[in-house]
Amino acid sequence: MAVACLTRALRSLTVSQPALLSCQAVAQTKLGTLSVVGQCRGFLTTACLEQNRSNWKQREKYTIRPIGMKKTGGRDHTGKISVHGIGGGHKQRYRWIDFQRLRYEPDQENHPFEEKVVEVRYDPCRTADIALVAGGNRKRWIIATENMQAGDIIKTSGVIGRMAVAANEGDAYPLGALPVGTLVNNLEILPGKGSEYIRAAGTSGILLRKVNGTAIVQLPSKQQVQVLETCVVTVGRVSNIDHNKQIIGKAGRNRWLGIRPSSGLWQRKGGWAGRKIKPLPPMKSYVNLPSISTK
Amino acid sequence: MAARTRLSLLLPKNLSSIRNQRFIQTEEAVKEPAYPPIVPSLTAKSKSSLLRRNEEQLKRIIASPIPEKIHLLTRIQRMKFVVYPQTFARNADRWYQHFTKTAYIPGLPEKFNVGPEKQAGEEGTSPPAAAQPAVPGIEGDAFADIRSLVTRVILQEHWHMKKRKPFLYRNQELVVGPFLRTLVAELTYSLSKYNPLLRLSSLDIDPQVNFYWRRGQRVIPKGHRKGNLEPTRFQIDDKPRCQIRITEQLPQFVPMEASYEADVPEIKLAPNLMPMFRRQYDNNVFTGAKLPDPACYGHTQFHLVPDRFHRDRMARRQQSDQVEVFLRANGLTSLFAWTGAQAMYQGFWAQEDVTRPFVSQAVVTDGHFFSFFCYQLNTLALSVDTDVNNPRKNLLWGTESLRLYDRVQDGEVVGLNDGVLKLLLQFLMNQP
Amino acid sequence: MFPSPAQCLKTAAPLLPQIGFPKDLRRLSAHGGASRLQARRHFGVSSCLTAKAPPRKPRDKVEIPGLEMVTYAERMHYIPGLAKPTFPRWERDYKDPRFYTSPPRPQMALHKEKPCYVYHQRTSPLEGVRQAAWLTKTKLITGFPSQLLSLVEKPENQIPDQDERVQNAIKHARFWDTTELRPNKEKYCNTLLLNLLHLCATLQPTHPALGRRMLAENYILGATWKRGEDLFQIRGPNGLLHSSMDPVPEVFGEKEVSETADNVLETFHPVSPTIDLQKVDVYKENVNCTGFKGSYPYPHAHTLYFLESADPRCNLRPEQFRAKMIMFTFGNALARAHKLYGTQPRQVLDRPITVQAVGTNGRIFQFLVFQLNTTDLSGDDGIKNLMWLDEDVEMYDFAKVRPYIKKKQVKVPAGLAGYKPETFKKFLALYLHGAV
Amino acid sequence: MPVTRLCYPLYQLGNPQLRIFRPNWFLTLVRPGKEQPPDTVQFRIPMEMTKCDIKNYLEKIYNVPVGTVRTRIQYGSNKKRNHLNQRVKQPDYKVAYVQLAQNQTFTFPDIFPEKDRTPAEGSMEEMQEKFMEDEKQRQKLDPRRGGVTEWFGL
Repeated sequence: MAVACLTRALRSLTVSQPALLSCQAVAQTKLGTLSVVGQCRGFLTTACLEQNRSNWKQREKYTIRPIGMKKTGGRDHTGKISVHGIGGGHKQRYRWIDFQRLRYEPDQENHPFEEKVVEVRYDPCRTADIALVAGGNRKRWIIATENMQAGDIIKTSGVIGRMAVAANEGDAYPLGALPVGTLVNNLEILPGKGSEYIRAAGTSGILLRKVNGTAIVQLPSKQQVQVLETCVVTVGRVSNIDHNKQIIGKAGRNRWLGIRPSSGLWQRKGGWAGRKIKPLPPMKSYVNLPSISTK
Repeated sequence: MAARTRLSLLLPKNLSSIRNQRFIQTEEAVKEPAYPPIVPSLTAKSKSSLLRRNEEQLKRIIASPIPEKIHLLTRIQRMKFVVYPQTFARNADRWYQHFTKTAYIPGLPEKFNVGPEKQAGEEGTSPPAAAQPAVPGIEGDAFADIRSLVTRVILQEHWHMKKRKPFLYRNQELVVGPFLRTLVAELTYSLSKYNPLLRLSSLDIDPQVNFYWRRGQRVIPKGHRKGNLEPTRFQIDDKPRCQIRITEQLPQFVPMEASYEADVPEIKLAPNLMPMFRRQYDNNVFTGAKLPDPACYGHTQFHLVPDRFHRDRMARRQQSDQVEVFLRANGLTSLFAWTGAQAMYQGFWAQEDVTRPFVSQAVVTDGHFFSFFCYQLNTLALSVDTDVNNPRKNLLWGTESLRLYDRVQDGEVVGLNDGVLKLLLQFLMNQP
Repeated sequence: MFPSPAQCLKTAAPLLPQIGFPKDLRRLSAHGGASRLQARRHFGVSSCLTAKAPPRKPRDKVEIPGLEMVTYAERMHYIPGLAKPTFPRWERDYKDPRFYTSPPRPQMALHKEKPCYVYHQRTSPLEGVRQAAWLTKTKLITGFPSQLLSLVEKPENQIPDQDERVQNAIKHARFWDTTELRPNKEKYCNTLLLNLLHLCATLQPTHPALGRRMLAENYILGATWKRGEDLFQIRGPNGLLHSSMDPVPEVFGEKEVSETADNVLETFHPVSPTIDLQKVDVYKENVNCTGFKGSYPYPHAHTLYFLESADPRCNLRPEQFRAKMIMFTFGNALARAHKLYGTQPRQVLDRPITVQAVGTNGRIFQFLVFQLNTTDLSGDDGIKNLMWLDEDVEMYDFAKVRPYIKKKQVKVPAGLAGYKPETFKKFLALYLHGAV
Repeated sequence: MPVTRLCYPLYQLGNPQLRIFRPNWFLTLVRPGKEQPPDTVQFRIPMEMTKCDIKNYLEKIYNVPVGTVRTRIQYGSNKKRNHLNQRVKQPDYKVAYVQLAQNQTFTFPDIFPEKDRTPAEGSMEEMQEKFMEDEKQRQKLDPRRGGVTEWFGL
């Protein structure tokens, strides 16, 4: 077989020669069904990378129980490395955060509701702390704000009144209901989609101004975004404000967190290195996009 | 080097004087023996040295206090045969009699003799037997009370209570187990009026009883210890359903000398042909409580026949002849382990044989059928070197299994057998 | 370096069978692109080469109306030329539990529109005792009833050598029960409870009324009630039940019962009282069962004994454990009340039903006396039930096999330390209640 | 049921439905190497046979009451080497210990009993034996020398 493979390989290198047939090809000719794309295998360098990969995150029903995760090692569904420098680390369990603060309980639509904070705790999967809140018949995890404590009552409302509300920290309101200059976090870009911005530890945005049905928020990166005023935000600053003061201390701690060292290949510093002075990017607008109905 | 040569040169001069002195000393020593006797070395690799080490060890064990003694006796782990009281082996009772040097006497001892005599007559005619006062102290109304109590206990577990359907082969454990436990507890409490011993007793639910002993020996066939003699070791790990421990010892059934003529079957074959298997783990001697417990004597054990060895299943597999054998083997080994452990807690072992007999009782049941066993431990000297010229034998009395009641029908217990109940009461009423 | 094609052919020749060789060779060589394509195929590793051949298209069946297909059905084996017979799909006409699939939920026989909230032994309610008190409409009094405690002060109601025997019972459970160094928590918890019960039961010769009791385990309870708009059920196995022939005398008089009407139940606003209860929509209505059928001679539940570590798969925190005790005590009382007075809610029961409960984790005891005054639980006003809860009573401080040494000082000596005799007195008081 | 792969004849329509196949298995009754209890019989059986098979085999074909069956697999030695220094494996086999029910006992028959081996008077064998005995006597050392070798002259 080895000889056959070798001859096949060499033969294909020489262009102007009468083609030769390998064992398989002959077998096919015998059968009389010689297709141009024969089913002979080429040189196989890698094994098939199909893993036992069921999607652990895909669940039908919300649960507050910690979910066991499967490590990806930076590989995507095809098995190729899509993100470098990931692998190893302490075992972590995922706590399903409900990012859509304004999720009404069934058959209690459009009423502002209150929830009680049961527990504030560390979450391995993110930099901010998380809080278990209970209200009505359900419990859920949310991202904790700076001064949130067990026993607090937090309010969630979807109503935009004529007057701006005096919001407490941890409450969630649409942007239109808040006074200008409020520190906000957990910003939605589309109403009802769930918060996507300002979720990291210690961050907060500022509601700059409200313009006919839209609101402009300054993100922690000083970029400004324009979103609909029905987008729900949480008031205050995300918890774990000392996160940026933490000192990793040693290379090993990064490994605990599942971060692998970079390649170590020496590369000449180019344009990417050094300070650049650039103007802020222009304000980004999410207003014209079609909105998903709040559900 | 130089010093040595000088010394050797000097020596001949002084030698005569030294010699003279020594002679004088030895003559004096002969008269008054100041030297210890000549004994074999402790560390040499010889037979006499080995013997001496064994003797020293024996002395050390005898001199040590009881907890230390039990620790020393069970310290060394080797492969040992594990004796299962509830065994699947066929004809296990004869083997177990040999291992424990126990003679089996059918029927119960003189003390309970009222019971078995009635047995014969009672199968057909219960009224005369019921009229007869069987249990001392419990007559008439008191017996009627207890009878109705037993009826209530049976009905509670089998009729009144709503339970989940038990899993396959867990029926005995989940239905009969609680029944037995309730029965024993309630009987103990109601009888404590008549038997003051039970007031100070301790009732264990699902205790653990272990015993470890040596009996027989073999020549090691291969390995680096090939050719050596090795005592055969046995370990019983028993788990009775419940047991009653008391603070005083029960009286002996017969004097020790009565056991000299009893007959114990002798089995020459190796135990692994029974079949039994060898394992190595901690050697334990345990009565259900550790040494400081004041209730250190045994009264009665209650065993449950698991589903695997239930009478109906045995009949399905055409092993009905093994039912009684199984019960006897169970009673024998459990009681031997328990009484042996009690005796060891008092400081007796193979080299220091028991000075008074130890007595315990057991009931083995599958819910309907009850078999009663009494055990008297006369000797613990079972190992090879102590067994020679030891006429004492352990004694086991036992009944065939007797039916307590026929069935439960429409909230009534059909055919409750007074004789069996009285026997059970007699067992619990046993007191010094 | 490369062997000439002829050589190559020669070397390959013995490997190849000769049939039909030259013709196909010619065809291939005439086709110019073939060799290049081959080259790409042999060096490429793309997955399309390794993939399986696509499944063959099923041949579409032509149905001609009025024409019957001749099949080999009656011949019972394949015959070429005849069509393959198609048989109707086989339906299982017997019941096989291995292949049973349940119908969709709305089609089930027991499906109801209105959901029911079920409390069972593994429920861990968020608000604990407060939630249990709301669900059972109960006024909570902390502490131990003093009239019960006075029972045990009398010397005739005490066990001879009480303290020593109780300490022996604790030591047996914590140290002596096993051949190991120390028993595990599940084991000593259970043993301690049984030992204490055995000690109490040895009072039977002096208190003959104790003989009218029975222990029952693993019975299945069921009770249904309405609270507000919602329907609630409590069901399933629970602790060890000590039942009695005689009803337990009530602890509170009628005056105190009528005073409970003024009591306002504690609420916990943002959280609904039904949180963490299992919400089901397939259930039996009017489940009311004390766990025993027929004319059970011991109908009155006297005391329930709960073990904190009875279920290794469900570890309740102390607050939730107390809630479980309250709920199941209430459930037992309610089932009994429904049996006595019917399932229709009554404003005030003629004779309140008292059930007691003891919970333990092997060291800390919880004592509960529950008195069911009313079965009308719908509204928040009116007569309420009463309970007396004594939380976290320690039986002893430490039971250590090895002394606890810190900084070369013995902080806690080995053995039993800090035994508190009052706890056993409370235990005994609950046991003797109704028998003295 | 025998576990061996058999090629049963193809069923044709009209053939009888019920067919009985006898097992193609052989049990070998062997003399126990170590002494066994009197109710235990030892067999060598094919590898595929299970305990239930043995029980059915003995009960249905030979009407032997069987109590319990225990089996083990005896590893055939592979210690021997051939001329190429390769390991040579003896085949494994399964051993069954059958305990009989109903108090039946079995002793392995003595097939080759020890015969009286006194040769006839004046025959060739007798003379040969005598000669051998003499020869042995002569070979023995002098007991008076007390184990001192021959070459050591006194």
